[in-house]
Amino acid sequence: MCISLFDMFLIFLILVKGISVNAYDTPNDDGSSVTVSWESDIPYSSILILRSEQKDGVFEPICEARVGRNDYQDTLIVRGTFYYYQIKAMTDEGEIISAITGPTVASVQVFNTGRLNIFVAIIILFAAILFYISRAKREKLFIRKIPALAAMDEAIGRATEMGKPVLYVPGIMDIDDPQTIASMSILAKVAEKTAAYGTTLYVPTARAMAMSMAQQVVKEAATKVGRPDWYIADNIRYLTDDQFGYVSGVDGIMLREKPATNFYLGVFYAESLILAETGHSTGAIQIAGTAMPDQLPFFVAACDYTLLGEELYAASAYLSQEPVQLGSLKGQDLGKLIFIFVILAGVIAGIVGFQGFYNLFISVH
Amino acid sequence: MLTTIGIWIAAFLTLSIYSFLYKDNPFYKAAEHIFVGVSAGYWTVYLWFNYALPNLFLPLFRDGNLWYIIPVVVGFMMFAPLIPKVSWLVRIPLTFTMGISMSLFILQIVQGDLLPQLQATFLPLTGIPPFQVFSNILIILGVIFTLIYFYFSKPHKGALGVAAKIGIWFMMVSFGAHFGYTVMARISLLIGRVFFLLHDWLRII
Amino acid sequence: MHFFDRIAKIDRRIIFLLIGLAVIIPLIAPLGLPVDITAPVKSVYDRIEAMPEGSIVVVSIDYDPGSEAELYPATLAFLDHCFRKNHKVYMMGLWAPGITLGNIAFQEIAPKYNKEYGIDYINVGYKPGGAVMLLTLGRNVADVVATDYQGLPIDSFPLGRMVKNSRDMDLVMTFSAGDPGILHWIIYFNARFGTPIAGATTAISAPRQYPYLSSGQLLGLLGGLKGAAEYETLVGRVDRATAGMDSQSIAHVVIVLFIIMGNIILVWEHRRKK
Amino acid sequence: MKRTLPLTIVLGCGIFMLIAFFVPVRWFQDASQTLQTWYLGVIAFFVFIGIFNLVRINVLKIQHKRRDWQFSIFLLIFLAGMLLAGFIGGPDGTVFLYLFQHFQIPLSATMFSLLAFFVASAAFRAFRARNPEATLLLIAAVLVMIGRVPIGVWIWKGFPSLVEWIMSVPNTAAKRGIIFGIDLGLISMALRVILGIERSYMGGKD
Repeated sequence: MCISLFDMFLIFLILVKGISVNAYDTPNDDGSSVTVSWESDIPYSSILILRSEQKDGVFEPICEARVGRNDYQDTLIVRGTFYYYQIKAMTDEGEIISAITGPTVASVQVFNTGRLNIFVAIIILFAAILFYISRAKREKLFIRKIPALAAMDEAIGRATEMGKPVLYVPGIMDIDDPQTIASMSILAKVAEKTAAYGTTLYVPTARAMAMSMAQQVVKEAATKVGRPDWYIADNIRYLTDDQFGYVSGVDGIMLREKPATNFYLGVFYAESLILAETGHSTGAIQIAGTAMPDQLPFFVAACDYTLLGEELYAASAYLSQEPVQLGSLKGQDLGKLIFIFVILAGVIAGIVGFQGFYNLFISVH
Repeated sequence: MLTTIGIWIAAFLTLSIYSFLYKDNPFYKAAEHIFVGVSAGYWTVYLWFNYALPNLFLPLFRDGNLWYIIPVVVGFMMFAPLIPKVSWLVRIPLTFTMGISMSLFILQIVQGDLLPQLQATFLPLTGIPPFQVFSNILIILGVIFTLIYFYFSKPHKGALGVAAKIGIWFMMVSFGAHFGYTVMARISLLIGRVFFLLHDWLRII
Repeated sequence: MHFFDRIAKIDRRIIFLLIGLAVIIPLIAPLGLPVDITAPVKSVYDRIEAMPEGSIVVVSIDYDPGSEAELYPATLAFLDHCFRKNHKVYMMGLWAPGITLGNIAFQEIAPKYNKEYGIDYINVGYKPGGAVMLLTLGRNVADVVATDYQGLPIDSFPLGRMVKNSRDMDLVMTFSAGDPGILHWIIYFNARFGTPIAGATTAISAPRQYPYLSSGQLLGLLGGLKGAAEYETLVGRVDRATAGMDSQSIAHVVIVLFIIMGNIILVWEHRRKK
Repeated sequence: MKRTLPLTIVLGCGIFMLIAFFVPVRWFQDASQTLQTWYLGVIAFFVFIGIFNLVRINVLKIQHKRRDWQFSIFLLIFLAGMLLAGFIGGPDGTVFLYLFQHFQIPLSATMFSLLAFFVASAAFRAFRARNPEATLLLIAAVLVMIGRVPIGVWIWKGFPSLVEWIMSVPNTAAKRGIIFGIDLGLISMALRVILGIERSYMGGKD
């Protein structure tokens, strides 16, 4: 075989500046691709990826990669076939061809090892929650007092004394939202109290399904305290799905009926401010709660008591005293302890220069 | 011509809504109802063309993929509550969507929120300027104290009580900052409308 | 009645009127206060500057007319910058109304730089489905994007053919007013595929993004109209965000004065009770 | 049947999606993809039912001549107009876009901008330093309000960096703590829903 001067020049270029290629089975996939990656010291204007099934066979171009990229996933392969790769770079100094790499074969992975840390984290959290749920069924777990809840009785009492109604707004999302679910179990307690005192309770909803659920909840509560006659279905009304339509409807109730106590518990968006401001202007005692971090500031500023974030869930557990809810709350607490421990460990690992701990938490590959 | 009429309509509607600030009145009510009607219509059209058609009806009727009968039927079960006898069927679409969304929730919260956010709290305390060390310590403690505030199974007394109290302070600063940003956002929206009235409609700026 | 009593019971329409004036007057008679640049905005700008020509920027219009006032000026300034640097813009939207707003923005900016639809920029339309859609998009664009917004086959456009999966996207810029939006891009798209995400959000959701800025999950952030004004300043394009900043300043001052007044009344009421 | 079938569905879908995340085998991936497509189609119906309810309630209002029933006519006319424009001309049709641009945009932008006035009045009436917590909130709010706009720089050069520090240190810390708490709450709720421990969202006793 005769080597021309030009070829020698090319080989020289490869040796001196060089472009190296590497091909490997794409990790954590179903064996449908091979990843080809390359490094080059020479600036190039384009990269052509070549492939062959034999080392000394004909290499055919399969793709032209964009500048700035240094890898390519070859998905046009047959699983189990061995492939050889080579790349050709166009540079200012002409074309350079890399050495041949291979053979590489794609295979199926059954478990995505790149997601092992996610798997472990989920298992730990699940275990903590389920463990305490099962324990709560056997023994009573302690939940601390939540200030906003202590105020609830007082607020309902005040409405009774003044002979004015109570307004309960369960948020603007449907019953498949966790916050609405939590709100409904708080509503049950509010309904029990108002029914026992014989105070009128208005529950306007923004979803039809939320309305039927609220009606059920309130009806049951009334029966439970022996006041089924107190329940009026028409006080629990679906207004409209539309955000602003709903708010002006609720505002209308506030201005007309002048409730002495307003509850806003559930999911809220921009309407939180309008509700809290209008309620404040009618002089009502306001108790709010939401796990929407963006809306908490208005409630904190304009309401008398606010359940902050997770407190909304805690409140529903506290009031219902159901083992399942209390247990999962306790499980969440264990999760928080683990987080605190992990944060401290991570900080200490940083101080002693142990990078490995940090890497355990990389969730993107 | 049409655009000019459009701008006049838009200006009229804008002013009708602002008239509410003086007091509730028929102009506001009309504008509000128009708004609800227009946006409901808008969403129906868009959901039809972008959700229901490409994901259900095109695969079923155009491509003849009979498997898609399942989700179409499940979707229509949303209307089951209208017929009291079979109203329980509404639980099927509800549980189907919840099964999918809840599991995705769990996975993505762990992958996208918990792990990276924990990692981001492993802040360096050595080899950086003193003020940076102070800020980093503040972040680490702030996260821990806020978490302690949300610790429900122990009474907030003694050291725990102090920690929870500091946690509240952190949250209050954060809420205050957030309130400031909200004021900013709302004022910006007003600026946008005033700009429209002065620039596009009256053309005085 | 004491002066403070009267102030305390002030008709709220007077407050409304003062706010209205605080916005209108500076628009008519500008003060020209200079706009300062914050770090999160600068890092978006720097990234666009640093990317090689022809990079693909995914622009996701995740807002509706309700937030147009805050996010549209930012959209204009950002597109202007992309086109000036000869990047390719691949537009989509997680909010249906965003597509129309995005097209209006294209019409305003593209002719200025002689950019051609389908080659330099494209709009693939509204992509519903939030999280689920984003996960599919990153894996295989074709599963989600079959046509552009007009229903023309995506493969008939050179730019459409270039973007096959998340690895072809050099940067995602989301203009986000809520849900689904920037949070989805961060915790689903960035977490799963590692594509850098930058964003412009309404001022309301800006504070929530800071934990992600500090963790590096979010590259940079334009918060509200102020963020847009900063970007306008950086790209040297004085437009409506910058024009609005005087009104913004004055209105804030008026509100702060209200707060101070409210607290003076609080102290006064307190003393009187004693 | 009325309870077991739904519970089986939520358990099956939930567990399958969880497993499929960790198993890259093609069959799992394809099946999870199909389920996700179906999901996208089905959730559209949630909104359709909302719009259906909207129409129903307004028709009832007109029939019974309830308070402000006249305005419901406006609502239905514009709803019908939008639907006709959209379904005849398509979502990119001229009429549809015209209605969008000259009705939807100004109305929705103005509705949200009303909040500027409410926020001012809330700031005056509700924003008071009643206790140490409220005082902290108030100070942070005032600093951000002044420090984030150009006039802040004019007053004091250091304002922007002070505000940036508040945002990236105490604000980040508290937000992160709150997010951790909410995330834990969500995970535990999601787990309970998948396992059928939490079933109150199904309503009813049967």
